[in-house]
Amino acid sequence: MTIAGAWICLLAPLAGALAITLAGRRISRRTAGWISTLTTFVAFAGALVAFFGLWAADPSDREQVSTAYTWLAAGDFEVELQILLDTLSSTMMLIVSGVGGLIVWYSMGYMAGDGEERRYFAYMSLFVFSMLILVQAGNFLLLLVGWGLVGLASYLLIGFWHHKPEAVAAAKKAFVMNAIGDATFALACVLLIWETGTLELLGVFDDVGSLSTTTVNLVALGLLGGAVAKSAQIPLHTWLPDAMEGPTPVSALIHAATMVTAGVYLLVRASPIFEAAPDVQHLAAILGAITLLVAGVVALVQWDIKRVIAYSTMSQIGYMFLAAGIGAYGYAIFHLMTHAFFKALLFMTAGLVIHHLDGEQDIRNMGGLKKLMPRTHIAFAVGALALMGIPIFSGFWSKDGIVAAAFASGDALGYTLYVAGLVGALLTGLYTTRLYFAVFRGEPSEFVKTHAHQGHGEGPRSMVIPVGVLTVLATIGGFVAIPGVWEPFLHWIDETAEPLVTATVAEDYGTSAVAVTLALIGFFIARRAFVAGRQIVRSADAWRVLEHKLYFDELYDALFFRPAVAISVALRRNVEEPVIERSLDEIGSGTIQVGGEVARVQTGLLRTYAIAIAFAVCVLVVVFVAVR
Amino acid sequence: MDGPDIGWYLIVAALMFGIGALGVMMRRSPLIVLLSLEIMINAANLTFIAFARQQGDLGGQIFALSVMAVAAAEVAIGLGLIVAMARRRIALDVDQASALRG
Amino acid sequence: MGNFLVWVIWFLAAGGCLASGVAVVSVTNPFYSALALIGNLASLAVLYLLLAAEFLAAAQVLVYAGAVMVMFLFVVAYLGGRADAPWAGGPPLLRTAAVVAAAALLVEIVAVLGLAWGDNLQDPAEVADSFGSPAQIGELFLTDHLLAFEITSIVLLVAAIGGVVLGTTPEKELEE
Amino acid sequence: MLTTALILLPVVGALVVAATPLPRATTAGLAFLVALMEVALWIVAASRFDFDDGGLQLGTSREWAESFGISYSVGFYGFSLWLTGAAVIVSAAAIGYAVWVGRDRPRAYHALMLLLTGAMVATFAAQDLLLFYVSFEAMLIPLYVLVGVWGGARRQVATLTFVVYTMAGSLLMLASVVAFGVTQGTFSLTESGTSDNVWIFLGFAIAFAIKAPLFPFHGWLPLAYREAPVEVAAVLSAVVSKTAIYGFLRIGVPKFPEPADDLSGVILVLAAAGLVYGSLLAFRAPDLRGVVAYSSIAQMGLITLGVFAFDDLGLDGAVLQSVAHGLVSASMFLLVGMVEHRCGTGQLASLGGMARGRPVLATVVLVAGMIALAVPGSATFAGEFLIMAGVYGQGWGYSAVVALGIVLAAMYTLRVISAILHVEPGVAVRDEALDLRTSELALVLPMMLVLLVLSAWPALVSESAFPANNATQAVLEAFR
Amino acid sequence: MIDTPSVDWLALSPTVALLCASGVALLATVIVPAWMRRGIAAATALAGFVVAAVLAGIVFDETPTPEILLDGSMVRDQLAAFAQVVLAVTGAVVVLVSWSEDRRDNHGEYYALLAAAGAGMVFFVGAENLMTLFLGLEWFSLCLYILVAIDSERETSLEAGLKYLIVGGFGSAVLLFGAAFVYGATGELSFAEIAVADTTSDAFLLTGLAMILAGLAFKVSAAPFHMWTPDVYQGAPSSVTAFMAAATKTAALVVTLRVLVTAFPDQSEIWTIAVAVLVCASLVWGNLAALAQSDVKRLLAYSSISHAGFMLMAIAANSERGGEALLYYLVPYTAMSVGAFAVVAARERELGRPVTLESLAGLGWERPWHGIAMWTFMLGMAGFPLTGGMFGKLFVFSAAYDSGDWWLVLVGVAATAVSLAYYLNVVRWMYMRTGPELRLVPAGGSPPRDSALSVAIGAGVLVTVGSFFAVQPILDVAADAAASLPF
Repeated sequence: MTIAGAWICLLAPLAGALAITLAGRRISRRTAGWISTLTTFVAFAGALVAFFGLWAADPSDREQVSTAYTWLAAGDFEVELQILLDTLSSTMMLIVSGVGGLIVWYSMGYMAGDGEERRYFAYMSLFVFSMLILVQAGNFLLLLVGWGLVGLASYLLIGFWHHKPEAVAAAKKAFVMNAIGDATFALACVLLIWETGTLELLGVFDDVGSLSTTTVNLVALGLLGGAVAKSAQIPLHTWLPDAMEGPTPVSALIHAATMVTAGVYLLVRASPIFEAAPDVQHLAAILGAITLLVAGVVALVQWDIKRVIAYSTMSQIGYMFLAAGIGAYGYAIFHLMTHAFFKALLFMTAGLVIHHLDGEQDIRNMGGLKKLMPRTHIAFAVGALALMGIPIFSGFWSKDGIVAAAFASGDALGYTLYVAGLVGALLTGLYTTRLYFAVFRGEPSEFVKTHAHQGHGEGPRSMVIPVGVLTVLATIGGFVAIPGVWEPFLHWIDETAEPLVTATVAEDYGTSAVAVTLALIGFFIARRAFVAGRQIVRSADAWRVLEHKLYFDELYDALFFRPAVAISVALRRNVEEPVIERSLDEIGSGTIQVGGEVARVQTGLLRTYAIAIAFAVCVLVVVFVAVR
Repeated sequence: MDGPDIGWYLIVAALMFGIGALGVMMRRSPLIVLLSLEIMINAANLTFIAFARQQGDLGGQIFALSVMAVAAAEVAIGLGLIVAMARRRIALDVDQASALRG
Repeated sequence: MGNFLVWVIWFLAAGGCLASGVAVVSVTNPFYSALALIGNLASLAVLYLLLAAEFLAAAQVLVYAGAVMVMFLFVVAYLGGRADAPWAGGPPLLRTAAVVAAAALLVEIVAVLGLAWGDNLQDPAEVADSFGSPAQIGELFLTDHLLAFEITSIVLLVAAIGGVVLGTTPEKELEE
Repeated sequence: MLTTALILLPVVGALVVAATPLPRATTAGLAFLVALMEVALWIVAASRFDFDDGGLQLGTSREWAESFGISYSVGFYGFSLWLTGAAVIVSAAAIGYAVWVGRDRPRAYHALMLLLTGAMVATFAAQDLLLFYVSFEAMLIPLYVLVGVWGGARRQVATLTFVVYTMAGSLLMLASVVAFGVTQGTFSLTESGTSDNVWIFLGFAIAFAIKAPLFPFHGWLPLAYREAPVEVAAVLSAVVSKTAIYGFLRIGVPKFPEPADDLSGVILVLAAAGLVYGSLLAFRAPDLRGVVAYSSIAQMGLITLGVFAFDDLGLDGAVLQSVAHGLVSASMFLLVGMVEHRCGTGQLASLGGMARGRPVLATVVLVAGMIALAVPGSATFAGEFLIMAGVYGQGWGYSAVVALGIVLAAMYTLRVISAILHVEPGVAVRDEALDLRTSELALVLPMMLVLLVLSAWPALVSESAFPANNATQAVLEAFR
Repeated sequence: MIDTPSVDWLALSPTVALLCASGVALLATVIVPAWMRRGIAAATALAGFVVAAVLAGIVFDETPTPEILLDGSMVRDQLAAFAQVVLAVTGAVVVLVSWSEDRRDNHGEYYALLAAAGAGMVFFVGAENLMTLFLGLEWFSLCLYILVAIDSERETSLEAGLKYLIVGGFGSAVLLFGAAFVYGATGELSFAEIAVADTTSDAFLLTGLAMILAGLAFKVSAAPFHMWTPDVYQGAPSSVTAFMAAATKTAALVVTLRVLVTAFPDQSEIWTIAVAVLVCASLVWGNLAALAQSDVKRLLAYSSISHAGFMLMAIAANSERGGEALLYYLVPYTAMSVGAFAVVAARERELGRPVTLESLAGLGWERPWHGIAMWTFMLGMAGFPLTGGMFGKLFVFSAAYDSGDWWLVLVGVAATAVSLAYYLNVVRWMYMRTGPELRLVPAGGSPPRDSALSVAIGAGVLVTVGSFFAVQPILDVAADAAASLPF
């Protein structure tokens, strides 16, 4: 029953995707949306079944593996289509299918009238399916399959509006950067095959102890590469902001709630490997810390509403990486969950705004929407508060736990990370407040006055209800882990990934006090700046640097893309054409030329022929007599 | 045996062969080329006969006799060709018979 | 003494042979060339005699110098002046090459002769008087070399057909 | 007998098609029917094949030139049966495409296509060295004319270069065949032993390297793939190139274990270089066919890496990848043909925006493209992963190159997908360029479906490719 | 009283049959009214060749071991019989090719000479001493001189005849001189006895051998003794060219093999090298020069030079396997070359002018049967599979490799690669020209129906392809034939 729930959870979205694809134009666009939504909720139901089945099970029986068939085999090596159901994956299944279902539902309203909704919903279902493979996979290769398929779905959805060059470019960029991650992931798998002979998660974890340090480090690095690419962490982070070219629900689902957090899931899932390679694990934490700061700073200067949220996402995932890197797995997943709630909420409310404003995304053209869209305003505010980590909202519980854990780990690295986390809290306060004020407060801009839809409310029911649900979740989602009082969520996750550090209750609340203070400071600074009508970043130079996202794109362009093009062109000009192709021509025409010369010896003069024979006879005689 | 060694005969034959060959290779008139061929064949005949004497075997002489007939036949055909060419007003110059080449 | 006489005859015959050979090759007019060849063939007949090939010597004079060369002379006469061609001409390279080739051939054969001289060229086999007589030749032609004999006749027949085919003027052309 | 029937059916079909004066449409239909019957026959053969065993089956052997040790012996191993399957499916699709396009002089055209099919099947079935050579060469005869008569503007140069170049390789192989056969006293692959002569091995290796083609022996390829009729290019890259892999698997490695091992370093380096080189050139190729052509070089390099990994993973992966790449590259070429047919050009600069209003085309191109770039979960990914894992044993660097290849493949494939489908319509894309019709879809869809089935279950091929599912042992010992 | 030797008439019967045919054909020119001359002469010649083939087959069957006849004048063995069958069949096919050849008159003489030439070759391959060798050689050569020049209204025909005659005479003289030296060194004319005789002088023997080899190489048209070949092949009437390319080469190669193996076994170390040198020269020269040709007959002439190289490779192997390979090679080779020249002849008659590559344009599409046949022949010559040409090359290479001449195999491979360029070029011209180039320029209307020629071409295709599938029977026969030589 439990396992059947998991399988239903996995397969329902696939069935949805196939049904929509095969039905084609025979079903209406709305029907396609319903199919997608319902199958996702079926998946959620399956996930619930699995979750409660697991809940009810004996704690020793909370690691269930189910195998369908052998997917790939060669010699002794076999990879099976198998799922691993444990506390971690069941949690992820709930998040993915639950939040996914809400967002797909929301999409029905958001995408209405687009004209290609069938394609959209097929992609969405495909994505949910892929994401579920990823979280349920019982072995690394299947995990990699899910890993790649979510990348594919992400590519498809980012480039959904394929007539927009920016969208297509962003989609390609996302795919290629993810392919780099896939490649390192795959290399890690190769190493595992050679060193442990298996790719099954549990089998590998059993064997980790017997591996050499180098091997473990390399494997961990490979996995980290995949995680970094998927979760848009520095240095493979540049695709995420561009990915905002996709429809907003996509941003909510893929680039906030689920896919981009897959890296965190991987870090926690493969924690035995990372624990055996502490340096790499710390590297993950450091990368997370750097990302959370950089993204936070860059978010300060963005004008696009979605991009601000996107940078905020990077930043929040940085927290999760930090948590996973220091071994606070429970908090990493906890923050993953709350972040899924409030970030999805933020994106969806942003979507409502965009929808309301005819697709406008520039916050300079917004303002004063509080009056026009009061319910949206409340939802956004809840999301923002959760993001800033203001008490009782979900983000407060999860984020502060991470920072406290960093403090609790107690060494220099820990303290550094602790400081970074706190600075991040300040930054979060700053950019969130900036965004909130720019969009909802102040006077409506000219644009809003001319474009805002009057009279049809804030959005269709299919959009409003999911937002409402998420608003509730973003508010109360954190109560599943109140330090020192009631921490069932953390214990649940701990069963799969035993944490390396645990903050004391004092550390927890102490950190919270500091963090909340910092967030509030950020809030007030930003508010003052807004009221004064100026930006938070006042230096023009700094502004420019940040606007260019610290020149990462330019750097990569110069380091990788342009050299690749140059090498390709150079190879064609200097090797392929002149050497490989022309050498053939040369040999050919050269031979024919020699043939002409030879034929010219055939003068047609009879005497030549006789002379030739005479000479040949002479040579033959000499050969015979002299060589004798 | 009276007179010079067989070797001297052979030298004469060799010289004739060389002279004949030179004629074939040098002359442009087909008639003279034919004549030169005859000299070459006769050189071979002389060799045969000399060796027949040397070996005391008549086979060489028989061979030489057959060769005479063959040489006559060759001359007949050659002359026929030359006559045919002349009748078609083709220049009797082997250097000009070079339409076929390359 | 007889020995000396043989030497003299040999020298005369050999000299005549080579001289007429050179003449055949070098003379401009094919008519003289053909005449020179008759001389050549006749001197060869003398050499044949010295080599105990009496029948062959006779045949050489009768068949070759007689019949064949007469045919030759007829043709030369028939073609008249048109048969003339200059001695030299053509690419000079060709001329040089021809001389070199002929010389090389000659040198090689003479060298080979020199190599073989010591072996046994000095003591030819003892032969009976009947060696090379028409009777012996005839017998061999009818026994051991019967086939060669028959084939020789066929070759001559073929030559006859050839003469007919090549020599006859087609009817169409006669009408023209 | 079944194997012989599989070889003879298309040949007889070719003769019938060539000799019967039927109307155009009927001729083409007849040829397509024969091709479909061939597929059906292959399915029968596959159903009779014991995949758990995987050893030589469905074999027939007849004396041919027994005093020279030459016989007509055919039969299938698991991997050759799979390669044959890809061959017959691709052939049927190619012939179907030709029917759809309506090639001129259909009798000659279809007869040659069927002849080509027969030769390809014979190559994969050959268990006699000479028979292998014969069918290996026999493929060239129809190809020469197919490219030379029905090809593009520079077809004559293309076809001559192609045939002379590949023949030069094959003739070296002939020398090696002679040397091997004479020293062994038999040409039978099942009876002959092994040889440690490097030179003989080189003859084979160069022939296969040209046929595959491996870098830097690919000089004939760009022109041939560009100038050939598109379905012929499909067959070339999908099937004909795989005969080289069959050659390596059946002859190159098993019969020359020591030389193959000694030279594996060189071959691996060339294969790896080809993988990168082909990918890079594909990345900037200006036209559709160029991309597919150079990506073929890359893929063949990859497959060769798998073969010379000399372990289960690599060998099974090479077979799986051969089958998958065969199907996907044939699909790609046919799609290229359909696009070119609509737009009159394959220049990427003049294309674009075809996704709008052409959902079927867009979907099919996208699916084919995604499989081509080996998106995880696809059959090509499974093959690539196996090869990557297998070749690790020969050096971690090769695996890294394969990983690099994954990234590069993503780059060039996405580029071409976008160039066809996305952004604003290009100058050559007019409104009259319609979506794929059912008949066209019917040509590509079967291959796509097979690919999807293989994606869902790649073990089907990789597990049954070699006897007892032990590729290393099979190739290195049992085949000797 | 002279004891006339007993004559083995069966051994001579193929020769005699052809001679009779020749005589009857000749008589026909005199007796029969003009309008039926051609038919009767051709029928007679055809009958002669067919009967000769049958008789030779009988001889083959009834001669398990070689027999030397007429005091060493000739030999009756399976090698000769095999070659005789090939020659006679070739001749019969050539008769079919000649049937509708445009000739003013001389039909009777033409067929008479053809039969006589055939008789000469059939005799030649059984020659067992130097005298019969020379006489046989001259016999068919003289016939061919005339045949080449028989179209005397064409200047090129006369030119070819003159060239062939003079260069051929030069070659014969060299051969003769060589024969004299061999005779001088051994005192023997018969091959078998030359082999066992006490040689008085190695220098003489080797010089003689070199010159005999040169003379035979001339007939084989192996480079550098090949220079007459292109000119003569081009100038001669196409049917005669076909005959020369196939039959002369067959006869000369078989005899070369026989002479070298039976008469000079002790010198094999040297002559194998010399032959190998000829092989290389032929392969290089023939193939390279062929690349530059536009006249198809000339192209085929160069190709025949390169084939001479391949076949000599089998001789250079100096082994029974080599002999077998040579004899096998001859079968598809004769078929291919007769067939190819037949197609050229057909085209020539259709267009009324010499056939260049340009004038082949469109042949493949307009005359599908000729196109496919020519295609088969070209591929066969290039050694593609599905033709006996491939097995020919394979066996020759095997023989060479077996004898340790692996480098000859490589030369052969390179030569084949080069040869592809011009063989495929022919196919290219037939099938692949664009629009206007493909349009035929016929002399007018549809081509003359010529069923005899079609049958000839069909026979060529049949043998070319048939020798691929039926290798073993031919190989068995060839092995038997090769076994008659004392390797």
